[in-house]
Amino acid sequence: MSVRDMYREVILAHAQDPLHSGKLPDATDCVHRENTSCGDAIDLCAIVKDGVLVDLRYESAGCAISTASASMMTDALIGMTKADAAAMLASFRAFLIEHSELDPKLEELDALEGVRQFPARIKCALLAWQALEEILKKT
Amino acid sequence: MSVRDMYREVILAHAQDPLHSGKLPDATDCVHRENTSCGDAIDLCAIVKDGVLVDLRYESAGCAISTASASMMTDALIGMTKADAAAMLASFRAFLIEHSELDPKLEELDALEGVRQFPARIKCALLAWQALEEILKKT
Amino acid sequence: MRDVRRDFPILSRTVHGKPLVYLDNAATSQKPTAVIDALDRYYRETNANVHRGLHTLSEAATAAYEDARRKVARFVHAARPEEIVFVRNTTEGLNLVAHGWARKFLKAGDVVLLTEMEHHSNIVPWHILRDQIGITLRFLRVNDDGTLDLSDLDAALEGVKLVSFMHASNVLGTINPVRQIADAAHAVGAKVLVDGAQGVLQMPVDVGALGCDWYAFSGHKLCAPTGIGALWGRYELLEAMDPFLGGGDMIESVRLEGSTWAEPPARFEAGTPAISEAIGLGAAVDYLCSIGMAEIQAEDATLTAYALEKLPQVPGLRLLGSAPQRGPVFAFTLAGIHPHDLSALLDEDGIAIRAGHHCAQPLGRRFGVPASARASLAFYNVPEEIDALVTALMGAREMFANVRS
Amino acid sequence: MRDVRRDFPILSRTVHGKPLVYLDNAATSQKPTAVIDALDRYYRETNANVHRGLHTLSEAATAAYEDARRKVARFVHAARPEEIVFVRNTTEGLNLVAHGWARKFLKAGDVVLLTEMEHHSNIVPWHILRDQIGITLRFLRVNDDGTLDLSDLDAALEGVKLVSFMHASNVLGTINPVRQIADAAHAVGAKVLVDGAQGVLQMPVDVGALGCDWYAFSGHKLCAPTGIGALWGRYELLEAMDPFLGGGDMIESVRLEGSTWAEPPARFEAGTPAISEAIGLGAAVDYLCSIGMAEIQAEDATLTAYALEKLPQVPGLRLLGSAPQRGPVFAFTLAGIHPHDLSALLDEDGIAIRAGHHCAQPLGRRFGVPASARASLAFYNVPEEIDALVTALMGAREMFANVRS
Ligand SMILES: Cc1ncc(COP(=O)(O)O)c(C=O)c1O
Ligand SMILES: Cc1ncc(COP(=O)(O)O)c(C=O)c1O
Repeated sequence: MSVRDMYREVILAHAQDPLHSGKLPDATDCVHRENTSCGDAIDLCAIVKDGVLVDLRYESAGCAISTASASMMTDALIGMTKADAAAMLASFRAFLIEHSELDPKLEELDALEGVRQFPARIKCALLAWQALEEILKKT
Repeated sequence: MSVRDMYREVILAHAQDPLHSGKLPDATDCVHRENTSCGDAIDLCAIVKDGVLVDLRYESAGCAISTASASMMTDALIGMTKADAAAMLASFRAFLIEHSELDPKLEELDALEGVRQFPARIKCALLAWQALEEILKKT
Repeated sequence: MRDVRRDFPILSRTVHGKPLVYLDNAATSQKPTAVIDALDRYYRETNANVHRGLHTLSEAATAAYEDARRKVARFVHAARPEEIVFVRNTTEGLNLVAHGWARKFLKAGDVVLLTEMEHHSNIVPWHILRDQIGITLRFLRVNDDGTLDLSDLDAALEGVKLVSFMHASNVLGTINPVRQIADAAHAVGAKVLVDGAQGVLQMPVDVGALGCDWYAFSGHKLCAPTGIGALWGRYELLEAMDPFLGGGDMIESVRLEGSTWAEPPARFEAGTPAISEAIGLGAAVDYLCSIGMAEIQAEDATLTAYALEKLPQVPGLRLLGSAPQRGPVFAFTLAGIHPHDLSALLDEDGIAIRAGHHCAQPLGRRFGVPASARASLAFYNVPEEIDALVTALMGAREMFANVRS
Repeated sequence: MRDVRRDFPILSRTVHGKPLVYLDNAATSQKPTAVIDALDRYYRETNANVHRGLHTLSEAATAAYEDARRKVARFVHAARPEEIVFVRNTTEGLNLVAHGWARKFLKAGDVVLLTEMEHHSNIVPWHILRDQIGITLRFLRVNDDGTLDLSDLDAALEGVKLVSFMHASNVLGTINPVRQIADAAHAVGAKVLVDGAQGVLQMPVDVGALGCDWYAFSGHKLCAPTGIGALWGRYELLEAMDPFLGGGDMIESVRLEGSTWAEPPARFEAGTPAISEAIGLGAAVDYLCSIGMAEIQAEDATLTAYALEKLPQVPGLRLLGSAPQRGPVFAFTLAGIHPHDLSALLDEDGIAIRAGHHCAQPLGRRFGVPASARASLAFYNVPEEIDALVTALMGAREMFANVRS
């Protein structure tokens, strides 16, 4: 598999027009996460109410993989309970690292399958999710 | 030339029974000198009167080359003026490093000629002389 | 210049079936056969510990190690071999001055002047020292063209005890006017430390003519092995410095009660040194001298001119830095494609470039680009490789553009 | 054990027309073809800078570098690869603990317990730290047989915050009871740093079973290249430590105003690391594992027993140290011949031994021998080489005796 195949159309599309990006003025939680090795960074903010991720937004600087992952992640998780989001996180991690099946609710993220062949890029795909993990730990 | 040839009989003899070794209770000057790389050390003491090296003695811990050099050096220099001793130092250095002729007054030290083939040992032959140099600088 | 490419075995390899186009020389240089063989020979024939042995191997290893020091000294025109301290890399060289000199001679409130274009290795040691002893850090600004803003150098130098800055930028390509800054610094009694990591392969270096007090560089960026570098320092300054690491070889004598230090450079080389690496560095400077640093500089100029002609032809490409005095280092952004993606895509074509902050985050902030792509050339690159880069950039652009809207 | 001599190219060379008898292994070990070839291959095929590249070479170099870390971690039975910090040598490893941990956590009056048998590299860093922050140093005495005097260990441990001592002596051969000392130290809340320079090639090392907190060693004494070593540390301790050198790769982020640190081990690996050397160290531990450290230990025991039988047969020979637990390291004096002369004479016979203070001046003073000769063996030595040594010692004796009176 070539690097070119990693960049599926849907990834490039998300990367160029990321969903749910921007500031979240009423955020209850915000975290900053960086990949020290490449400098990719994300500020992920959430409005959490009664254990539900009512809204998620982020500002990020990163490659197509990390931006697309953030875009698809927020799109899939907004409205979920924290518990469900935690399950999604576990599913996505296992998908990338152990090559297991992705939870159907994360359907679109299947486009990141190609990333698994490029160990250096797995951390790009995970960046937004690591930020999410910290949000989930809070409160 | 082999290392064995460096160890002329006269050197071994001086090394085993060094002349003028021991303490010098009435010393006017004493200096300590060490070869950090090998740990050879000498304490050289002198009685200097009216610019003359009335007596020289040393306590040393070192190899045959450094001990023989100290023995022959003191034997040759006791009684000389500081100025003459400085000339001898220059002559001995040039002998070892530039392979020039040794001053006839240092005759016996000619036995150290073989040391010139072994750069690592030149500093052994010079140790006592470096101590002398410091004595000459003093007062 | 004679054909040097065949001196570098790696240059004939392929990547993804394409000939390797290695444009990541600012990160590390490739190694000529002469250097690789020097290592091989050392381990097959003379490997031994140095300085403390009276047997043939140890004497041979010591002679080769000290001979390498002489070669490096000549290479940068040091006054004497004892002015060369072997270190692991530029980073260690800079830290050594921070620990051995600045920690000893600077006090709270003393100003260290750096620049906004510095590599992290010339910023972080000063942050650490500041947090420990309270020095003040000041930074020379960078102009839009990537040159240093020296318009008010005198004001910037007020109260300054040390100026530390790079010879050549690993991002902008800028070659800084070392002599001018050094003279101004010395006029106010400040010392001058130069980060030569990028300078040393780009031009003949004469530390005396540069007028600095210390000059640090890495072997791995100079066709030499990893794990070795050198700090040149004026001998009187090295003599005044405290040791950094304690251990064997840097002492004069050790008692349970205390130790006394050896003279420089031994004082700063604690423990078994990187022997084969120093010998490899000696072989590298021999190799470079056999070509001629002036020839290398001329070759760099040719490549630089060609790249500056070709790269701007790529639509959406923005070069960082346009200093008139510059080396063959080109950082850029390409509209719509993140540098990491670009680097990954170019790799498919066998082209190695770097992407990221290039260990110069403050500079990236100055230009509003947290990450950029960087193509950096060395004298063994050829214009056809710049063509290949341009073609690949066009291809990447097309691929990403196809999705757009 | 299978015939390993042909794995080491240098062992087939001659010195002064005689086959090389290399008995200076405690100074540095020789390198097997597997290690030499690993360096060669690295420079011919994958050389690139690590961690920051997204191109094939850089990814391959990074993978190989991190793979070496995993191999070294397994070799000493670390809990995880991140517990291995690559350093230049044992000396840097010990200094790293002094700088990164002791400077941060110790204060004036806190006691660091060392021993009288330590190598300078485990004395001088503590002298330096004492002179800077006022810690107190205390030394465990050495018995006449070369073992540590542990008769009053509890008293010695009073007020102690850190115990730092060698696994195996580079002079006496003594193997110290690490576990016993570590347990006693931990009982009073002290941390335990072990200088593993000599231990690591002599026996299987399991840092968990040893019960220490840090373990430092040099690659060059472990059949690996110069310029590389490792400090193992319990991860929580590494995490608590301050960085040592500042620069690239050890940071999380850098602003002009300040920097934040990366997690260990990156935090302690500033700048471009000794990449090929780490890979060479990985190849060395692979090689050693292919033989088996238990087999190596058994071979050492055989050689040791043989040497202990033969050496005392030389009239006038005085062995330093007769500990029951010992490695194949034999320091001795020969009546009437200074060790330097002995070493120079033996070299004529192709025999490489070391002479001097072996970077352990306080120990030399303890035994009243400012200099001694030292023959140190490794698993690739053979009994015939001990015979050659004995014959040569006899010859030297005769030569010097002929002059006497
Ligand atoms: C016991 C011991 N500790 C420390 C060292 C220092 O090792 P290095 O010089 O590789 O730092 C040595 C070897 O010289 C040694 O034998
Ligand atoms: C300008 C500059 N300074 C310092 C360094 C640090 O060099 P090293 O990583 O070899 O210590 C580099 C290279 O990374 C550099 O380009």
